[in-house]
Amino acid sequence: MNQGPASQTILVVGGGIAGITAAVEAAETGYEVILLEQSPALGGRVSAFSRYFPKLCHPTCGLEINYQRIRKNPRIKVITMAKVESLSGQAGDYTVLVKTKPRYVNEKCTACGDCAKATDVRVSNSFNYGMDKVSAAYLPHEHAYPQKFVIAPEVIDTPDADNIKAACKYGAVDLDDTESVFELKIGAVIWATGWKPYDATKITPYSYGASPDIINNLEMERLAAHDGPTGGKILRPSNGEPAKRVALIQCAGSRDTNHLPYCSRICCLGSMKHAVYVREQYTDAVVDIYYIDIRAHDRLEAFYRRVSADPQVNFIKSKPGHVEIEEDGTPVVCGEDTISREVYARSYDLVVLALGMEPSALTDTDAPHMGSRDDYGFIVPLPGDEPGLSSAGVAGGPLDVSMSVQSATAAALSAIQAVRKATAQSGALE
Amino acid sequence: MSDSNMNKSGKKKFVYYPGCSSQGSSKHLDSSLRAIVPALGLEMEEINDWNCCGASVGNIGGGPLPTTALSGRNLAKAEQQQATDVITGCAACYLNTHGANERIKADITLRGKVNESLSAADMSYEANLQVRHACEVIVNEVGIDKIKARVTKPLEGLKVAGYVGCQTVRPFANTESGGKYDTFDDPKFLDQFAEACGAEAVDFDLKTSCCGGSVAVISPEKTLHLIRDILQAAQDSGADVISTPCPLCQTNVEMYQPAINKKFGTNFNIPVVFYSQLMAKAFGLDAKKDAGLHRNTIRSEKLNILVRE
Amino acid sequence: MNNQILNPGVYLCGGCGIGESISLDALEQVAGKEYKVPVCRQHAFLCGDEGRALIEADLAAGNVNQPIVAACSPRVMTDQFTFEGTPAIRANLREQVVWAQPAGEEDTQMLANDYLRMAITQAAGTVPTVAAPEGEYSHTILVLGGGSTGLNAALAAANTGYEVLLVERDNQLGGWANKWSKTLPHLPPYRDPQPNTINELITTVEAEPAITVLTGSLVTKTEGGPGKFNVTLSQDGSSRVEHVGAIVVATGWRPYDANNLVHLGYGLNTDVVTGIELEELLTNESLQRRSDNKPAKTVMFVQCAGSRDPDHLPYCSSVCCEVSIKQALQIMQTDPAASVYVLFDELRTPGTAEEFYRQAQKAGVVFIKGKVKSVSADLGVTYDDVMLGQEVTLQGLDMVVLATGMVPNSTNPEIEPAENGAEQLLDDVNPNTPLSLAIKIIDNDAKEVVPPTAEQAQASEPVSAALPGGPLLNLQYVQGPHIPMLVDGFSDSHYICFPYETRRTGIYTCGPVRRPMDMAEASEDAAGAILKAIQSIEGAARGAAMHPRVGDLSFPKIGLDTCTKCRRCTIECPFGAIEEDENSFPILIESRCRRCGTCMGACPVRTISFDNYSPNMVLGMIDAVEVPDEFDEKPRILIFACENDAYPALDMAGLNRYQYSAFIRVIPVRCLGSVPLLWVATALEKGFDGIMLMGCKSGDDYQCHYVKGSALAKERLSKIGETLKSLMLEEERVTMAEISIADSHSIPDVIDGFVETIEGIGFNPFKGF
Amino acid sequence: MAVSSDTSQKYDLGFARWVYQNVKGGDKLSMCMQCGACSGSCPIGTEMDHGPRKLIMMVRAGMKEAVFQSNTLWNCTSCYRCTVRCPRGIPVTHVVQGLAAKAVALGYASEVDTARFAHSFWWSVTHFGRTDERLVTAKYYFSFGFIAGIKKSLDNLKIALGMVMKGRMHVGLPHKVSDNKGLRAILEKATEIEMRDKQGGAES
Repeated sequence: MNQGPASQTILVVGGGIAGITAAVEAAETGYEVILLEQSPALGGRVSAFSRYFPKLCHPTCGLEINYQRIRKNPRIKVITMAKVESLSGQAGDYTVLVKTKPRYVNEKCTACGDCAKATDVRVSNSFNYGMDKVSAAYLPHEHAYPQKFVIAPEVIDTPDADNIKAACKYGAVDLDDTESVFELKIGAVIWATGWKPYDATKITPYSYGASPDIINNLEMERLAAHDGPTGGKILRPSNGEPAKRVALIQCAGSRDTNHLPYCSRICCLGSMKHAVYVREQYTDAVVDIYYIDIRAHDRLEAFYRRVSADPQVNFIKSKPGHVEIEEDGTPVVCGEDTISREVYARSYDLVVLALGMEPSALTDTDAPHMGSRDDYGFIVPLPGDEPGLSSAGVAGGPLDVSMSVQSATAAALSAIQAVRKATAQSGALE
Repeated sequence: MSDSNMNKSGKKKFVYYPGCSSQGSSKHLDSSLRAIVPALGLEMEEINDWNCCGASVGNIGGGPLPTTALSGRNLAKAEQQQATDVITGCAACYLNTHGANERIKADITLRGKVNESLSAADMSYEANLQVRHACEVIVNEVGIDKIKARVTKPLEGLKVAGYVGCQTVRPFANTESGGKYDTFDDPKFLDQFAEACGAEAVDFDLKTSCCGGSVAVISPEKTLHLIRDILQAAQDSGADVISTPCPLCQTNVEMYQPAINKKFGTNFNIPVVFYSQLMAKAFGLDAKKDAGLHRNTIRSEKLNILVRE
Repeated sequence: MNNQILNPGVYLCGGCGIGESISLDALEQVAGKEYKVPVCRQHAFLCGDEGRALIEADLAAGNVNQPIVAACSPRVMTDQFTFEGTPAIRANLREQVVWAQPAGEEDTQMLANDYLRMAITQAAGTVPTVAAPEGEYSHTILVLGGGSTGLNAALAAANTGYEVLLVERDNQLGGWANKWSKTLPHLPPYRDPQPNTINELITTVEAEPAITVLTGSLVTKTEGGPGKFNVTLSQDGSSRVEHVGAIVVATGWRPYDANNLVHLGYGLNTDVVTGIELEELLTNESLQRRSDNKPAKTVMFVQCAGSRDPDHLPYCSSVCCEVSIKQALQIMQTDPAASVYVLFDELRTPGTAEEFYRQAQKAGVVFIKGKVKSVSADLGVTYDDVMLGQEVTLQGLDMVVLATGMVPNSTNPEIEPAENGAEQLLDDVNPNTPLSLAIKIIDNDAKEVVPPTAEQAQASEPVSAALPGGPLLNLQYVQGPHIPMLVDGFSDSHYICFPYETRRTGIYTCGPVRRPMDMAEASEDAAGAILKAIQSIEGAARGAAMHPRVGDLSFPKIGLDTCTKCRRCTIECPFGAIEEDENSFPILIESRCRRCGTCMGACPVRTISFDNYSPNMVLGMIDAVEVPDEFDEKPRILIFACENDAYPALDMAGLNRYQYSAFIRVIPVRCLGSVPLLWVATALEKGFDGIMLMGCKSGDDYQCHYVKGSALAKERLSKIGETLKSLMLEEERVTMAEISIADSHSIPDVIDGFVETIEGIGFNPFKGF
Repeated sequence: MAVSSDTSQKYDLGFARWVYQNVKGGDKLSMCMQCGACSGSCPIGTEMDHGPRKLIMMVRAGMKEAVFQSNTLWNCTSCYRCTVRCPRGIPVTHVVQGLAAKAVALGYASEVDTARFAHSFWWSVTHFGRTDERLVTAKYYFSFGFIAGIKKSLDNLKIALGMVMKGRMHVGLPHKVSDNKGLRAILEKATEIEMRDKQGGAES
């Protein structure tokens, strides 16, 4: 039973494009919102994309507007490096335990960068999926919001930590920062926990990891990004040479009962976008896209037409059997071209596996109660479920960005309805 | 393994199914297995009066049910011996017997038909057995550390290319019933065996390529290139010997070397041994009686040293 | 109008390297000596508690009411430098001065000085804005279309506490959904066709007191704006006017006309049916064919019947694959012995719908990849069987089902087109010709009509093909009666990031009129549209702007005294916010306005201005820049940078410590569309050697949040040639750079490149005049 | 149900449905989405006229003759790559072998080497209960006729001798199961049951 007046506060878990949208839309409708993100900056997956299909525009463009909306809006409270530990109660009266990881940097940080100069320790750059290194005192990326530095746990309790602290003129470095757990009273929760790429090493025939020139679609985005490990050049990780013979393998994990039984929806278009990346950089490049069915919906069909009009982009209807590695490490894609019946073995400079989307919440072992989940781990509220829990974006199913924004806007409304209903009821109780 | 997989005494009892090749082309697999399994602390007795499993062409020759009945008879025999687990070292025997066993367990009508057939010899099968590959048993029941511990004569300096082949891992290695002991395309156990025996497992990426199987026996011209590639990769990886768990792989890759050299102008001379032969040797057992190393037709200095030491 | 005098106070921050790089005392000189700013303080860490306390103290004491913070970019530390709800005026000394310039240099100091001068001038030109909502605001939402999307929209609004007026053209609610025998599965396990629940939905809606249902009704006229729309409705002859706050359009779709598909046998044989027609034949008994009611035991579905076909619908209708799978499953369920084939080119069952595909395969439905060539009168289907690698003619079929696509009801084909409707659509669907409509209207005295360009003509094809009929709302907007459209005749949206950002504030479309989608997605879309409708109502009542300048209370004020009635503002406003009175003077419908300032940029006589953003304010900032005479060899280049993309890119260049010429002076603008040529001309007269407009990508894949800002700027610049000639200046002095927000790395090249060009041309002869 | 004859009418599902019900693994065939992973994974796919992927499509298309005459049936090395990689869980290896078995049973394959080998093999099993590699091979070779048999044997004489030298080719009387009678009884019973099941007329 509700104790006293219901909480009107909406908790959004996950600060990717869906979470940001849900938070902003709810706040701009007049509701208090707390936005939790487990990494040090908002933006989620899309912030690590170079460009969006089909417009080939930059995700930061839309994110910038959203960040401005957040900055302007006193109703939104953003908490980074935070995770939901547990959740109990019902609509209007949830008790949520939140755990935050130490950032070792407080609100006083001005992003001046003096701390980064104070250490030579370099740590793996998670924003670039470990393809390069950053200083142990780092800004997650140039467009990071909040624009606050982070200190890598690796250097804590080392002399470098003290140097870093000493270098900050503003008392922003807090080496005593610790994990903390606190409680929130919440009216409704929107799960926008997003996705992670399917573990490529589980698809053993595709030899991910056996050659540096076999990468995944997210790594390809970083290769194409101006602030990525290669400054935006599509180069072979093995030798830094231009990648001019490129294979893009669709359904790496998706549509496969041995891996992800569902279609991840975005991979076809994503790979066409990758084909454009390569062709923009090298006039003599040839890109082969291996696919089962091309899933380009509504206006996306036009992008498909546009890309397939390029004589140096080949669409090959074939799910490759395996990728072999030549002596010199060159990947060789082997399979059957189902239309010509040719059994091929073609070597490439670069092979990109279009990995499917797996709900992040799935493998989160200590995941709190999130409401109904389907067999794949997507959060899908069922008729009759308690109204206070909804999902936004890919947490609820494989969606592209535009659809995630739609679903997030709808989630904001259902959360608002839930707290309104709860308030009305608790009002009736008093 | 499921709890049902226990006999009255509540303990596992292993019986051994050698398979036909144990009396011919793969006597050295048989002898070495019979030596190392007890050495690793597992008792196993042979299935009484076992018969052929039907191999890969049984279906074609005799049809599905008779082939399944062949396995049915072996399993019924094993059950009569109060066994819980049937161990076999032969890939084809494992494929057929394990496959048949799982089908009989899953499909009641099939079980009925098999038992109806068995009844012709007053036999029946309750389908309480697990059929397991010797390699899976060594991985899951023994463990690599126990192998290490048992080694008395480490095979120092011996470079081994672990050639797993197909049916030892496909289609069961990565399934529940198959004991989930390794992957289909990139299994590690054979290299771990070699390393445990003190040898060096070389980087050999054709470990699950096909040697041609029975097609190699029937129409070698179609498959010799497959074996050539395997030998080439082994040679490039600097291997002294190729180690395999599979009788047909062992015979094909070994016996066809002269034919390949003739056809492709190569001069391969790479001994092909069973992992169990290497283990027997590393365990300090008899090179001939147990390891059966004298039965390998391709000889090399390294192999001879192995035999002598 | 609020004209209180402002007491500026200048606060100089020495942090983040500013103090080490430039002289704060010199800046204090500028504030104190040049501008006589009474209060000017320095602090080494202004955004810290102590620094802010400094400012708050002055505010409390009342000797300052307009703080000017010379520190970091206005894009950061916004919380720290917002006082009593009003953000301070900022001079960007960090990202765009000390982080991008060498320390201790004269040019760096000059740059900083100028930015402070510009900030002080900006403050002087800024009047605190006060919301001025007038009149009566309605909180009722009108939902147009009573199909499943509209019904869900109405319920979503009612469940959030808003009154709804649900208007349906037919005499009954439900739309196409009334015909569906079963619906697609959208809940786990996503496998089987679901019972159609449209009747339950209708009952719930009719029982909902907050919803007023009007069937057999049309909207014949729509006036006003968010919070105060006046909608004229006609119901069986009689008409009435309703006052509503926002409008949600859920007019849905109609099937592509199968009569255009004779090559697929439609019309040649009654047993060639469309998917829609099949729905009525699907019952719990086994399927019977239309011709002779004999059981249909062999049925082939032909996918993409009209869709993905340049001769018909260029786009994929998204739902047809799943619908055919549903129907195939229904046939198999009633007659497991039936032979059912689905002939497809690309089978599209995205996401969890893959389960549905597998379910159909499991049931024995045969899927054949192939391109259909023809369907003969005797039901022979000829196609390339690409998997078999041969052409196949399938004979002996009992029935052929054509999976026809979706055509959006962006217009109402049942009524007459409006006279200026076609022009508007042509203009809308072709972003490459942003001003085609404007040109026509502006040249309305000219005798001969401007012939449409090739691409206009091309773009107009699908419009006329797909969009017959009249406007849905018959908007009484100068810019035309239709809801703007994007591509393929689907309604407008800022596709990808902000799908609900439309060019008709307060009017939101959802469901298949926006994109081809199934009922489940449409009902979600309906909820989203309702949320935006609610926001627009509440925003309008507060006098606050909608996305993207959410909450902005300022709005353009039009001085009619000097207005020449050139109509540019009414035509160029991306949101049709400016109408005309009977004397064809412009009048602003405030609640439609999104505060981009495009009208300001359009006005040739600078009679349009905002309290906090005006021609005079910017002219003042231009004038505040100290332009050295040519003997100093220090050119000056003025950059107008869009605050949404180009300005952040400049900031990030600084963050990365990229160095570029110190000769530039940047003025952030709301949108390049808000830049009048007058500013450019004035800057040249003042002696600036070059002018650059930095904005986002225009054209088909435009990113402008005000739709056509950079396109308009381009258009205007193309006309500046004469102005320059009259001043005897080189055209190269004025340029435009398409800078995306991710271009921080190329900023130095763009800027230094232009500076080089200018130095090549030589100094502006007007210097010193 | 009787196997349909190869009708000129493509996609008559009679044959496909017969295969679904009567061929080992056939019940999963309808799940195939023609991705080609099977044919692309086959170690001697280049030896195959159609490969498993197209063979499955041909089954659907009712091309019975072409299916049973396809050399794909005889080139399967049973490596099971196709089976473990199939994204739709189809036991492709079993299907190919199952079709091969039917081809033999329906008399399409009397001249096919694999069929000859299979028969020699089964002969050994039924006679001794175990396979005697020497006899199987010999019988297989001689199934080509005496002269050809000699020739083929000579081709492989080196191998045979090598084996004998190393005691890996059994010489002397073949190994037998002691209860050969019982085994035969079982096999006869099984065959009888299989025939009985087909009274529904699985094969005609």
